[in-house]
Amino acid sequence: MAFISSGYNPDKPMEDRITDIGPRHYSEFLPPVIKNNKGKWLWHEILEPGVLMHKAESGDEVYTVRCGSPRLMGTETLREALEIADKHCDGYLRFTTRNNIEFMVDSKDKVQPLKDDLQSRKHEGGSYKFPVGGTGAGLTNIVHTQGWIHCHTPASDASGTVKVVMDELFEEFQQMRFPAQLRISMACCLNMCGAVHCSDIAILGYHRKPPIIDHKEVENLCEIPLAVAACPTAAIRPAKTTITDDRTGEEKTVKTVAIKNERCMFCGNCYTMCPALPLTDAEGDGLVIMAGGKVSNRISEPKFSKVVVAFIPNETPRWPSLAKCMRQLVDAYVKGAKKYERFGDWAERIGWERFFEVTGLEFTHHLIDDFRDPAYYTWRQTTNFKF
Amino acid sequence: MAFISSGYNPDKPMEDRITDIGPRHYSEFLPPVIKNNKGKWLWHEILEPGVLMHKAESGDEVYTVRCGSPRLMGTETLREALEIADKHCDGYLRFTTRNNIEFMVDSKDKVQPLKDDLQSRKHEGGSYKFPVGGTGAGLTNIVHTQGWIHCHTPASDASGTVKVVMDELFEEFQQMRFPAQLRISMACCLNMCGAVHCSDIAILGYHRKPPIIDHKEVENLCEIPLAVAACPTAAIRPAKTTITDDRTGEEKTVKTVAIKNERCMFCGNCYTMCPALPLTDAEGDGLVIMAGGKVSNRISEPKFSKVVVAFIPNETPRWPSLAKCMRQLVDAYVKGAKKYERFGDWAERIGWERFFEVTGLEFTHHLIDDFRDPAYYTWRQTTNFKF
Amino acid sequence: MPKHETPLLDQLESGAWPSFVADLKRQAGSRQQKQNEIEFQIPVDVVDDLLGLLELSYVEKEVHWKHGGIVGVFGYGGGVIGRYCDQPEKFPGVAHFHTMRVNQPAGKYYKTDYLRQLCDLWDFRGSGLTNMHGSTGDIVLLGTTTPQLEEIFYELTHKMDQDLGGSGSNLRTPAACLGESRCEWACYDTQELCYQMTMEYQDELHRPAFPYKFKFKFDGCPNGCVASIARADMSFIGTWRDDIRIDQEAVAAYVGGEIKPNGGAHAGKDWGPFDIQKEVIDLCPTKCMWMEGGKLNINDRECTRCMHCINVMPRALRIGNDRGLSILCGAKAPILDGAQLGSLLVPFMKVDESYDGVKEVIENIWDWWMEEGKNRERLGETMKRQGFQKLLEVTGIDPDPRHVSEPRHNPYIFWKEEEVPGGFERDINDYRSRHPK
Amino acid sequence: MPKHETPLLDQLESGAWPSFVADLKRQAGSRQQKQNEIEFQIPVDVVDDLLGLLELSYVEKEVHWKHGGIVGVFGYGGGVIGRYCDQPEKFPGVAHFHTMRVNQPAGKYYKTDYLRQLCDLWDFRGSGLTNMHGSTGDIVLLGTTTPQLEEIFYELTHKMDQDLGGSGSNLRTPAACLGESRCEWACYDTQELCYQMTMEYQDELHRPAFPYKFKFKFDGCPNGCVASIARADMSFIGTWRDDIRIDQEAVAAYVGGEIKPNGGAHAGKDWGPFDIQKEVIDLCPTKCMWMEGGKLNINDRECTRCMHCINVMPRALRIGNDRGLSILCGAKAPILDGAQLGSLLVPFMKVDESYDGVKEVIENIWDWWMEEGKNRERLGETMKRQGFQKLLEVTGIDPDPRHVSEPRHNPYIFWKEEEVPGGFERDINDYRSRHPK
Ligand code: SRM
Ligand code: SRM
Ligand code: SRM
Ligand code: SRM
Ligand code: SF4
Ligand code: SF4
Ligand code: SF4
Ligand code: SF4
Ligand code: SF4
Ligand code: SF4
Ligand code: SF4
Ligand code: SF4
Repeated sequence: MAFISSGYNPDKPMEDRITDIGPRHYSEFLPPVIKNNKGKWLWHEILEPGVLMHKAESGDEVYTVRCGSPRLMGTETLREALEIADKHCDGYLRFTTRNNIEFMVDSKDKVQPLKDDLQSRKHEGGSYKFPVGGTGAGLTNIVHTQGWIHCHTPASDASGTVKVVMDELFEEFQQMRFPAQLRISMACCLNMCGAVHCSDIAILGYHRKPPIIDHKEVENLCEIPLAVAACPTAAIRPAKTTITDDRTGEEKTVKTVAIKNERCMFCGNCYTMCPALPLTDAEGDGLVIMAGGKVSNRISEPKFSKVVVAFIPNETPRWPSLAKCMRQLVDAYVKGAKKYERFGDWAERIGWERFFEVTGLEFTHHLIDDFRDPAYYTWRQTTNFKF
Repeated sequence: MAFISSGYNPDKPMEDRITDIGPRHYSEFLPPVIKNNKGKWLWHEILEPGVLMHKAESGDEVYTVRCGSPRLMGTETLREALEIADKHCDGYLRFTTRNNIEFMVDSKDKVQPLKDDLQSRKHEGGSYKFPVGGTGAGLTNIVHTQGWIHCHTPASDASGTVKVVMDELFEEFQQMRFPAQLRISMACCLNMCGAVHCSDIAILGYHRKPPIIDHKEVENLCEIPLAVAACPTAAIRPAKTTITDDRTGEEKTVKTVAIKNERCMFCGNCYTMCPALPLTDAEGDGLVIMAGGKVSNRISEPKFSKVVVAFIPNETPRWPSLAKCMRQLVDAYVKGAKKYERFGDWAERIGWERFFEVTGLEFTHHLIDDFRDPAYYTWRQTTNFKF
Repeated sequence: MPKHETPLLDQLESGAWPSFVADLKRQAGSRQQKQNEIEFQIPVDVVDDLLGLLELSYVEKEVHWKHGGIVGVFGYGGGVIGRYCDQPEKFPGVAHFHTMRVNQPAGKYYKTDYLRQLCDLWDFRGSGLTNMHGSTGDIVLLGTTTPQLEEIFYELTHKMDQDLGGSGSNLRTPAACLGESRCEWACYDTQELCYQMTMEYQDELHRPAFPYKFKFKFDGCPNGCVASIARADMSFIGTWRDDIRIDQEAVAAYVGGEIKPNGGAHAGKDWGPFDIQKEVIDLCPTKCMWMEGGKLNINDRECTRCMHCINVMPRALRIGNDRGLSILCGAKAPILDGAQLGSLLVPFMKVDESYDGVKEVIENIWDWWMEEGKNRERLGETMKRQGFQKLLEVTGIDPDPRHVSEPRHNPYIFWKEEEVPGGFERDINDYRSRHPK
Repeated sequence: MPKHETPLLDQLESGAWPSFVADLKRQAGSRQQKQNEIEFQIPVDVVDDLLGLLELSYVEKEVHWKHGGIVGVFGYGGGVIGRYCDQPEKFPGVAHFHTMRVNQPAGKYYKTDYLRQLCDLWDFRGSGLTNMHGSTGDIVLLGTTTPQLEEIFYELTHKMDQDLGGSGSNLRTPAACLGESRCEWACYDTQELCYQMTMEYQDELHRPAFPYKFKFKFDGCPNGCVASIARADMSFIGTWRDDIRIDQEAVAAYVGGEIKPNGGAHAGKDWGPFDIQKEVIDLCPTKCMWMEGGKLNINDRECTRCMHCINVMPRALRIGNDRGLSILCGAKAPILDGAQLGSLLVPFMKVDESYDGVKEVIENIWDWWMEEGKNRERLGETMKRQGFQKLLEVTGIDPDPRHVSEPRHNPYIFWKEEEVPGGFERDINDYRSRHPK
C-alpha cells in the first residue's frame, strides 16, 4: 500500500488551497421534473405505502418511491442504489431527513418496475436492501447515531438496536395503518445526537455507574477545572490522591478529582471533557425508553418525550426485552389512539395512569422527575386522576 | 384607665393555667336545621343572588342569605350582625372562607324579612353594611390581607384597594351574570397571605426598590448570615462599612451587608429576617395585577395566576388606574368567555396574544418570565400563534 | 369630632361596598361614647390613632408599622403578632398594636352569645377591631398592648373555653370548608377531621419546633372551597372511587328545562335553553359521558371526578358512596422559591374514626421535614430539593403514575448504588485490562 | 473467509430490515476482492477489523473507542472527528478510524455521478463506509487515517468542488427540508436560504470562534420535516399571515369521499368514511372552522396555522400567499441543563433576496452569545441564564405576547433602575425622618 498523493503538498499546505467553498448548489442535483416545478406544487397523494405522487401547477407529476436504509452503508450498497437511480431515474436520487432513500420518476408507468426492482434486492442473510415504505400513517426509518460503531461515549449500540426494532415492527414500515405517523429515534448516549428528546418513541443509551476515576491519568489528560465545571449536578470537585508509579513503584501525590456518587446521574459530560473518567460498564449500561414527544406543530404543540421505561439491559445481539417493549408500546397505541392522534397526544388524552395500564409497563420511582426546579411542574397538582 | 386583672397572676404564670384546649367544637355552634341534617343534604339551589336553599333527605330546607363584609370589622358592626342573627336566625350565623357573613333560616318565609333587613342597613357615608350577594356566577368578596392597617411589609394598602375595586364592580356582587364565578384576591406583599397566586384576578402589592441598608443598625438588629441566606437571588453578601457615630461623631467600622441591586427583585424576604433593610418607598411601591388562576379542579386543573400588568402606582385614596384596569379585565372576560368558563380558561382558549388585545392591556418585557429554570417553560415553543 | 383629620380616607366612605373607614370611624366613635361605661384597658383613642396613622400612610404612601416584635403568652410560641408603630408620639394609641389569633371553630359557624362574649372581651382589653377572619382562618383580634396579652389569654381559656391559633414556625390553625354541615358534595366530614387534627396536634400548634410554618386545610370535594390545594402544606380533599349516582328522571328534568342548571348560579343572564350536550357532555374533561336513549351514561372508570357535571346538575348527579380523601402536599405562597400548588401524594384514603391513616402520613412527613428541612424551608421546598421520591420513601407509599401529570422528560435518573448490579465501585485496573490507554 | 468470527453480529443478518452487518460484510468482502484493483490508502481489512471490534463490544457490552483525538485539516477547526481504537493490536485496521463530515447539498438531492465520484474517493482513501447521512445532515465518511485527511480534503475541494461540514465550537452544517423542490406547503425556499446562509457564514463554519456548537435548520412549514424546532439553535420555519386558500369544490369532493383524506396517508386501515366535522373541524385546535351551506369557512384571524386541516385536505386547502418565516431560538439536546425546544423570537419575517433581515437577527444573536456565552454553553442556555428579555434587547425586537405561551406566574420582576422614578439610591436619613427607629 503505497501512499498516493492527491496533489496536496504537506510542506506547503497553503499552496493551491481551496477553502470555504461550501456544499454544491442543490440545483445541480435536482431531477428535471423537480427543477421545472419547484415552488409550483399543488398537492400530493400517497398512492401506496412508499409511493408518493406530487402534482404541479404545470400538470407535471413526480412519483417518488421511498425505501429504507440502515444509514450505515458501504460504498457497495450505495453504488447499487446509484445503479438503480441510473436505470430508472435518469441518474437522480435523494435522501430524506430520516435517512430513507427516495427514487423519483416523472411518470406513473415507471413506478412499478422501479418498485419491483427495489423490493427484489436482498442481502444473503435475507434482509431487504431497499424495502419500499416509510410513508404516511405508518412507521418510518429510525433516526439514530453511532453507537459502538464509531463513538466513544455510547451506552449501547445504535445500529444493532435499530435493526432489532425495525425487524420487530417491519410490517408497519410497509403499511399505513397507524393512527398517525410514528417516529422512533435512537441515541446511544445522553448527548442525544438526533431528535430523540422529541420522538414518538425514543431509545436512549444510558449509563448507570459514575465514571471510574483513572487517578494516574487525570492530571495528564484533563484540565481539572473544566471537568469540574462540566458536571451539571456539581458532583465533581478537585482532589488529591496518592498513587504508585507503574514503573518505579514510588508513591506520589497527584492532582485528580473526587466524585460524589450519589449526586451523579451518569450524563457523561465530565468524560467529554476528561478522558480519564470513563463510564462504560457491561452491567451499568443499557437503554432508557422515552415516549410521547413530537416535532410537528400539527394540532398540538411540539413536545418532549417522557421516560416510560427506566432501564433495559444490553441484551446483545438481539435485545429481546427492547423488542418486546417496543411491541407493547406500539400495540397499545394502535389499539387506543384515534385517527390523526400522535402517540403523545394519545397518552395525554387517556392519562398517564391509563398509559401504564394499557401498555403493561411498570411505573417506577425513576420515572418521577427529580432534576432541578422544573421537576415540580411534572408532579400532579390536581385531584383529577383516574383510578 | 386602671388595670383590671383577669385573674391571671404574672408571678405564677402556671397557676391555674389552661392550655392546649383548642377551638370550640363546631357542633356547639350549628343551627338546629344544620345539625339535624348534617351529611344528609341532597341538593341546593341559588334562589336569587345571595340566597341559597339546601334541601335535605329529611325534606328539611335551610335558606342561607349571604352578605358582604369588609372583613376588617369593629365590634360595633359585629354586634349589629349578631343582633340580626338573634332577630332572624335564632342566634346563629357563620362566615364563609371568603369573609362573607351567612345568615341561615329554616323556612322560606323568613328569607325576605331577613334580606330586607340586611339590605336596609347603611353606613352614614352611604355604603351598605350588609349587602346581599356573592353567590353563583358572579363576583364575591375579595380575599385580602392587612396592608397599611397592620403589617410591616406591605407595598400597598389592602382595605383601600379592595374597597375601590368592590365599589367599581359592586353591581356584579349582586348579580349572577358572569360566565362563571370570579374570584378576586388582594395581597399587600409578595408573601401573599391569601390564595392570590391562584385567583381569577389578583392584586398584589409590590416593591420596586431594593432595601435601603441601615448600616448603623444591621449589626445590632440582624443575624447577618440569616439575611444573606434569605435572599432567593443571592443578591446579598456580608460586608463592612464605616459609619459616623450619631452621638460621638466618631468613625467606626461596622459589619453590615451589601446588596447587588441588579439582582434584587424586591421580594422583601431579607427584610423579614432583618429589620434594618426596609423596602417601603412612595414611588417604588405599588401594585402588580395577575390573572387567570384558579383553585377548583372543575373541568381544568387548578392553576397559577399570571402577571398581566407589571405596575400600577399607589394612587391613594381611590386608585383610579386600578379600578380602570379591573373594569377592563372584567368587561373583556364577560364579553368573551363561554358559559362555565373561568377567567384563565378563557384566556388560554383565546390565547394570550388575543388576551392582551381584547383587554387593551400592554404587554411589556416585565411579563416575560425570567426567574430561574422554569421560565423557559413559559416561552412559546411552537409556531402556533395568532397574528 | 375625629381626633385626626383624614381627608384622604374620608373619600373611601362613599361607594356601595361596606366601607372599612366608616366602620373604623364608627368604632372610634363608640369607644369615645362608651369610655364612661367601660374601663378600657388600652387607650380609648386606639382606633382614632389607627385612622390617623393610616391617613399618614395614604399621604406618604409608605407603611408606618415597625418590623414585628416578639411578644406572646407564656409557654406558647405563637398566636400573637407583635406590632409597634414608628410614630408613637403622634399616635400613642397604636404605639403597641399587637394581633391575637383565636382558633376559629371548624366551618366558622357561631352562636351569637359566644361572639358577643368575645366582643365584650375585645372591647375591654383590645381595640375592638377584628378580622372575621384572617386568611388562614383564625378570628383575628387586631390591636392590643403587651400587658393585655396574658389577660386576654386567661379570659379566653378560663371563661370562653377557647384557645389561641398558630403563628411562627409551627402548625398553623387548620381550616375546613363547611363540608357535610351544609353541602351535599362533602366526601368526608371536613369539620370533624379539622377539629380532630387540631386537637391531636395542639403541641405542634403552640410550640414551634418546625423549620417553618405548616398548614392543614380540609376541602370536602374537588371544588376546593377552602382553597386547600393552593395554600396548605397538606391538603385533604374529599373524593370517591365508585360511580356517580345518576337520577335519570332529574336528568330529564334538566334537559326539559324544569330545573335550572348549576343550581341557578347563572340565572342573571339569558344563556339560552339548557343544552346537556354542550354544557355537560362536551365540557367533561375526560369525555366519558354520553346520552343514549334519553339517558345519561357515564363511564366512571374514565371520570376524574372533576365535579363539573355534578355542579351543573346537582339534583340529577350525586357523588359516589365509597368516599374518602386525597392528600396533596407542599402548597405555599411564592416566598422563597416560587409558589406551589399541592402535589398529589395519597390518591385515596378512607377516613375512619381512629384517623390512624391520616396521622401516619402526617407524622412520617413531619419526621422527615423536621430532620431535613432547612431553616425557613416549607415542605414544598424540601420536596423540591430532595425530590418527590423522597416523600414517597418517608411515607412508605409506592410510586404510582397518579403522582405525576407526566413522567420526567429529562432522562437524568439518579440510580441508587444498590439498584445497579455490581454497584458503583469499579477497579480501574480491571477496566484498563479491557480498555488499554 | 471473514477475518474475525462474529457469532453475535451474525444474528443480526436475519430479519427483514436492511442488515448493517450484511452491509459491513459485503463491504469487507469487496475490499478483499478489489485489493488488487485498487491501491487502498488505508488498510484493506479496515471493515473486517471494525466487525471484529464491534463483535468484541457485543460480547463485553462496552465501547472500544478511545476518547476522541484532535485531528483535522489545516486551517479548519472542524469537519473531522478523530477516533482511535483501544485494541489497536487486535484490530490494526481501525487503529485510526476518523470521520469526515462532508457538507451535503441542501435537500439531499444527488446526481449519481457526484456520489460515484465520492464513492471512488472514499474507497480509495477511506473505509468505504458512510452514513447517508449524519444526524446534523452531513454526508458522513466513516473511518480513515490521519495522513489521508489532507488528501481527501484536497480531492474534495479540487476535484469535486465540495467542502467539509462543521464540528467543534462553530456553526454546524445547516440543513433544510426539501421545501419548494417537492412540497406544496413550503412557505419559503428552504434550500436556497440554507445554501445562502451556509455560504455567508463559511468562516463561522470552519473556524471555531463560538462558545460552543451552533446549528441552523430550515423547515418550510410548521410540519417540521427537518425537525428544526427540536435541534437547531436557530430554527427557520415557514408560515404565512393571510388566509388559507379554500377550493370549495375540492372540499365537497373530500366530503363526498372522492378524494382520500390526508393524501391517502391512512389508507392501510378502514377508518370509515371521511367525516369533515370529526376529522377536521373538531380537531382544529383553535376551533376556527365551520361548515355553512355545504361550504367550509375559516376564521383565519384565529387560525394558528397548525397545518392540520391543510394536511388532511391538501387538494382543498392551500397555504396563504403572504408567506415568510418565523425564527425560533435555543433548541438543543439535554446536555448540560436539560433539553430545549426552540422559543419563538421572530413571529414573522418576509424572506427577500438580500437576506438582510435574517442576517441581522443572526448576527445580533451571535454578537451577544460570543460576548456573554460561557464555555460550552449553547444559545438556549445563555437565554435561560440571562433571560428571554436579553435576547429581545440584543436583537432589538419588541416584547410581544407571541413570545410566551403564558405570562410569568411568579411576580419576581427585576425592575431596572431607570424604570423606577427616583432610582434605587435612597438616603437612610431621609427614610428615618419619616420612619424613626
Ligand atoms: C421527505 C421528508 C422531508 C425531507 O426533506 O426529507 C418529508 C416529506 C413529507 N412530509 Fe414530513 N417529511 C419528512 C420528515 C418529517 C419529520 C421529521 C422527522 O420525523 O424527523 C416530521 C416531524 C415529525 C414529528 O412531528 O415528530 C414530519 C412531519 C410531517 C407532518 C406532520 C404529521 C403529524 O401528524 O404531526 C406532515 C403532515 C402529514 O403527514 O399529513 C408531513 C408531510 C409530509 C409530506 C406529505 C409533505 C408533502 O406534501 O410532500 C411529505 C411526504 C410525507 C410522507 O412521507 O408521508 N410531515 N415529516 C421527510 C421524510 C422522512 C422519512 O424518511 O420518513
Ligand atoms: C360558603 C363557601 C364554603 C365555606 O366553607 O365558606 C362555598 C360554598 C359553596 N360552594 Fe364554593 N364556597 C366557598 C368558597 C369557594 C372557593 C374558595 C375561594 O374562592 O377562595 C372556591 C375555589 C375558587 C377557585 O376555584 O378559584 C369555590 C369553588 C366552588 C365551585 C367550583 C366553581 C368553578 O367553576 O370552578 C363550586 C361549584 C359551582 O359553583 O358550581 C362551588 C360550589 C359551592 C356550593 C354550591 C356548594 C354547595 O352545594 O353548597 C356552595 C354555594 C356556592 C355559591 O356561593 O354560589 N364552589 N368555592 C365559600 C363561599 C365563599 C364566598 O363567600 O364567596
Ligand atoms: C394575618 C394574615 C393576613 C390577613 O390579613 O389575614 C397574615 C399576616 C402575616 N403573614 Fe401571612 N398572614 C396570613 C395568612 C397567610 C396565608 C394564607 C393561609 O394561611 O391560607 C399565606 C399563604 C399560604 C402559605 O402559607 O404559603 C401566608 C403567607 C405568608 C408568608 C409567605 C410564606 C411562604 O412560605 O411563602 C409570610 C412570610 C414569612 O413567613 O416570613 C407571611 C408572614 C406574615 C406576617 C407575619 C408578616 C411577616 O413577614 O412576619 C404578617 C403579619 C401581619 C400582621 O401584622 O398582622 N405570611 N400568610 C393571615 C393570618 C391570619 C390567620 O391566622 O387567619
Ligand atoms: C455523527 C453524529 C451522530 C450520527 O451518527 O449522526 C454525532 C456524533 C457525535 N456527537 Fe453529536 N452528532 C451528530 C449530531 C448531533 C445532533 C443532531 C443534529 O445536529 O441535528 C445533536 C442534537 C442537537 C443539538 O445539537 O443539541 C447532537 C448533540 C451532541 C451533543 C450534545 C450537545 C448539547 O448541547 O446538548 C454532544 C456533546 C458535546 O458536544 O460535547 C455531541 C457530541 C458528539 C460527538 C462529537 C462525541 C463527543 O462527545 O465528542 C460524537 C462523535 C461521534 C463519532 O465518533 O463519530 N453531540 N449531535 C451527528 C453529526 C453528523 C453530521 O454532521 O451530520
Ligand atoms: S449519542 Fe452519544 S454516543 Fe451516540 S453518537 Fe452521539 S455523542 Fe456519541
Ligand atoms: S457523569 Fe455527569 S453527573 Fe456524573 S459526575 Fe460526570 S458530569 Fe457529573
Ligand atoms: S401580604 Fe405581606 S404585607 Fe400583606 S399581610 Fe401578608 S405579609 Fe403582611
Ligand atoms: S428584597 Fe429579596 S431579592 Fe432583594 S435583596 Fe432582599 S431578599 Fe434579595
Ligand atoms: S369543597 Fe366541596 S364539600 Fe366543601 S363546601 Fe365546597 S363544594 Fe361543598
Ligand atoms: S365529574 Fe368531571 S370527569 Fe367525571 S363525568 Fe363529570 S364532568 Fe366528566
Ligand atoms: S416542513 Fe413543510 S414545507 Fe418542508 S417538506 Fe415538510 S411539509 Fe413540506
Ligand atoms: S391550520 Fe390548524 S388552526 Fe388553522 S384552521 Fe387549519 S386546523 Fe385550524
